[in-house]
Amino acid sequence: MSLLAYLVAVWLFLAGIWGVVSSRHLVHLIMCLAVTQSSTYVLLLGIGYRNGGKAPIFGDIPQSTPVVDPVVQALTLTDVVVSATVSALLLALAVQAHKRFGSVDPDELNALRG
Amino acid sequence: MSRRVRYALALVALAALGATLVAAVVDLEPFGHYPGPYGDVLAKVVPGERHTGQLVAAVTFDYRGFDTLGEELILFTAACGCVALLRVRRRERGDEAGAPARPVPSLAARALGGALVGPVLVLSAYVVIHGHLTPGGGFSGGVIGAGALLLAYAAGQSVRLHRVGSIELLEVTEAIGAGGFVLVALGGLIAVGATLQNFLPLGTSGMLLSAGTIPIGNVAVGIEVAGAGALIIAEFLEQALLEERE
Amino acid sequence: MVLTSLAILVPLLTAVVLAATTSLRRRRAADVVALAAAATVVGLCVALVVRASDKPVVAWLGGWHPRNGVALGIDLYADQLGAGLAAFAGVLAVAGLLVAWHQVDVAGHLFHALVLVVLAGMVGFCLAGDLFTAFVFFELMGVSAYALAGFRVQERAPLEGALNFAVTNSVGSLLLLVGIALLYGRTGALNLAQIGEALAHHRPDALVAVAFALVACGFFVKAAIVPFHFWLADAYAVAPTSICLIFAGALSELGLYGIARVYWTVFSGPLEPHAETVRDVLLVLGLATALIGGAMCAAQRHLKRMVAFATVGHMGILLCGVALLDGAALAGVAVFVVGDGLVKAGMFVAVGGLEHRRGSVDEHELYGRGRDLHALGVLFCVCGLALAAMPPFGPFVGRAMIEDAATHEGLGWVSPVLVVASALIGGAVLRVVRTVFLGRGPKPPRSRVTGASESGDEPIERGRAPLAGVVASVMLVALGLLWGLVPGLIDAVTGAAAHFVDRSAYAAAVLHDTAPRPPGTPGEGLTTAAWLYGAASAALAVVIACMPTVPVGALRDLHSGRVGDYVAWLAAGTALVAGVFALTLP
Amino acid sequence: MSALQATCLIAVAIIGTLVVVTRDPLRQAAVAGIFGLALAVLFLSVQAPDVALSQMTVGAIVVPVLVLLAMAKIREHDE
Repeated sequence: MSLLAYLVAVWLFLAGIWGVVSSRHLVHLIMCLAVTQSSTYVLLLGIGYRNGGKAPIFGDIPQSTPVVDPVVQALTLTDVVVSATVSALLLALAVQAHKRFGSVDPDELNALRG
Repeated sequence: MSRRVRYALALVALAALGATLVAAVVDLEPFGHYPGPYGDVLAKVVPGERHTGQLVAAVTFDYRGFDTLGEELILFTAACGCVALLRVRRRERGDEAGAPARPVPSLAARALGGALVGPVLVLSAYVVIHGHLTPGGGFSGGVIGAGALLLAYAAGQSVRLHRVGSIELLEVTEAIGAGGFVLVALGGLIAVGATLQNFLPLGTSGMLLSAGTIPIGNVAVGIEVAGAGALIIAEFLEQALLEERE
Repeated sequence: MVLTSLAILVPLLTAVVLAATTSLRRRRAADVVALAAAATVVGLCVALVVRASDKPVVAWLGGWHPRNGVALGIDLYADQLGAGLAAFAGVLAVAGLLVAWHQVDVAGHLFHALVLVVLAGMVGFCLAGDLFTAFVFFELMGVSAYALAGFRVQERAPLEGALNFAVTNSVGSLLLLVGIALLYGRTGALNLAQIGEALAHHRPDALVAVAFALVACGFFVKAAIVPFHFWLADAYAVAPTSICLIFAGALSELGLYGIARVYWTVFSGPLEPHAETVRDVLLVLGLATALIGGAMCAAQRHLKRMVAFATVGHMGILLCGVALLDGAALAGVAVFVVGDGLVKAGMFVAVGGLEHRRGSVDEHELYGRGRDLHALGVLFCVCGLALAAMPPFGPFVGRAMIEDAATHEGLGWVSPVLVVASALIGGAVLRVVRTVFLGRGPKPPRSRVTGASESGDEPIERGRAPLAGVVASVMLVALGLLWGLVPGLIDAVTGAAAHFVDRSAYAAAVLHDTAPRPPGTPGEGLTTAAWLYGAASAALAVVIACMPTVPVGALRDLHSGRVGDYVAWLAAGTALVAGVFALTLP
Repeated sequence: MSALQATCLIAVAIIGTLVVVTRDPLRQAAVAGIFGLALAVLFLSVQAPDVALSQMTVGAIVVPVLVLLAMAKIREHDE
């Protein structure tokens, strides 16, 4: 049971990569990449969690309360934003790809061979 | 490589990779037993040193503010990249002024949009400036702000001040946000000799004006996220609209 | 403190200002401002190199000095190799901006802003003393590089190249991030020195082994190591020339810098007893990359793709140098990076010049059409010899230092393989001299080439002689030549590298602010064998140049241009490296 | 680990898989929105309200909206 969080992270990672490999639509591929990225959120927050720990915001709780790790939360915040920006940039490329040569199947995009 | 071969290769690879990853994660401390020390040290020192109980904000904007600086610039760059990639059409058509004239939305739509802008902006500002006290802050507030800017954008599509289109205003907004954070970093260097050092008075914990530069960083990030978010969405909208009219 | 932060903040702030003023459309002003910012970065980084000669410059951002060995904040760490690489990236950015001077239509000032962000990302990555900060800046240079690679979206090839680039490199940085998360879960630290200290005195378990594999594979993607390399030729062959030279000269090299930095600050402690395993794995990957990159380079007729594969081959040679896990070899790597980066940048510019004059980058189409372009022909010839590591060019000195280090470790057989790889690369360029500029000998057989007529560059304003391009190219190649002749180079770089590989000195400098600089280890002069190998590879290159082409068979088909294939290979490579490490290291 | 956390984790794993196997991008955008929400709830359950808010706004709203806009454009072309 104590491994569940990590196993879910590993699973999301593998599933996302599989989606990227097998995708037939660029937009689908980009969302699969986002799933892969979400595995890192689960992994990071899982590592920083502490049983019975409270959210790391001392406002209504006394400072002696055990809290979960704030560092992984800051890292995950960064991670979330990075993931969204990469998705946006890739979507812009996908839109252009479709406009330019009318296809969003990554397998038909093979002008660059050999 | 045929699809079949690719799938076989990927399945074998992912199975092996999965096995090694599982072998690695079983060596982690079990879930719920964060070992420290980084987070624990910070939990001890932050309230006294930074006069805020919002540890995540303190880490994001002060202790590890440099990461946030890089992250802001990633967002800024992605917005620039989207503009550069999506704006080709306009460049191709030699449309110097930027966006083409659009059908004017109905008065009711504009009025509704305009009426909503105010409250949404206030909500966004509230979330942003309380970022060092409560959950939220520059990122969440910024995204809400992006919503407000988009409403204003939709409502004010027919308004055009000289050649400056609304997109250009969004561009400047996001640059101000990103530049603001860089200036906060430089401020520390100039005021106290260490980049990103919190150089403002720390105030009383729990007050709106406390924790030194942390709320300032929050505001800069809020502006940046709002500007960049609205810019990206507006560029995608433009694309959809352009297509519609052809 | 001031120097390190400014080297990152100046280009960032300039980029922001440029982006905010896109609507002003004062092209020359943007050129000048961006150039000034890039030149400032070079100046700051050179100053850092000088300052770091006594002891490394450690700057704690936000003034958060570590307490009892626990880093509260983020540090920027500048030693001579790191700051030197940052300075070199700045030099290439200056060169790139100069080359872009004559290109029309660069979307307002966004092009300049993006170049400066790439530069800031590279400098930040070189100086980062914190694993997550390194990741953030890695991602920063990635995101701006994707946008730049696809800058010419009107054409099919750049768009596809950018997509392949962005998807594969995003997966790569995710590998890196998972590795960082695992390390954080083990040590509760993100500072390189602190993680290294925490891991130093424990036997490595599966977690440490897999974390190392993931971090290394994340960097392999950027460094284009076989089988993580497929995206590189797609992206570099289609980006504008001004961008190519930054990418090929510095961006890929940063991947290897990342591996070297992380190995010697974090993993060299726990993996010390298993150094041979690590060495063997890296060496196999390096040799495979050198040979496959070289063969694919020689098999190309699209000239920019040829130089792109030359980059892959050279990354293999460099990885061999890193793989030896030895200060002397690392010094060779550093020398090679600069010499090779300059020559390759000059080569890209020369290809751009040829395209400008003849409207093509296809060797087959160009057969014999360059007979009257004497200056360019000579330039190509010199580049070819330099890329073949002929003495006494910069690349030769670097490769010779790697070879001597390999022989020193009893791995003398590595040298002939590197000779073959260099010769393939140099031979390909010399073959272009034979076919295009001399119009002699057998025509290269028709090979399936796609996107051959597209190179990603804006049509340069016609009527303007590409003099600036030729001058830039000559300058770059000449610098690459002179680099090998700098007196005292080997001693200086060997001393810097000796410091780079000293984990406990790094930790002491960062965590305890005590850095007794070890007495400078004088480098050893190049052996006779190294000179002979240099001459041999130049001779072999001439032989290869006389052949019609190099058969690569099915290898070419693997470079399918399909991102799904590439990610499948990426997963396979990661599984292999992680599997080997997980089974052998604990 | 509480029952809530375990439930969220399993839900995230299942919905994440659904995102991957939903091949039609429009339907996928909807599933991805739900996935973003599920992640946000998971983050709340592991005491990360800041991340949950960001994830809710970015992952569950902005990214799906971008996908829809991109698809609006791509679909028109096909018709």
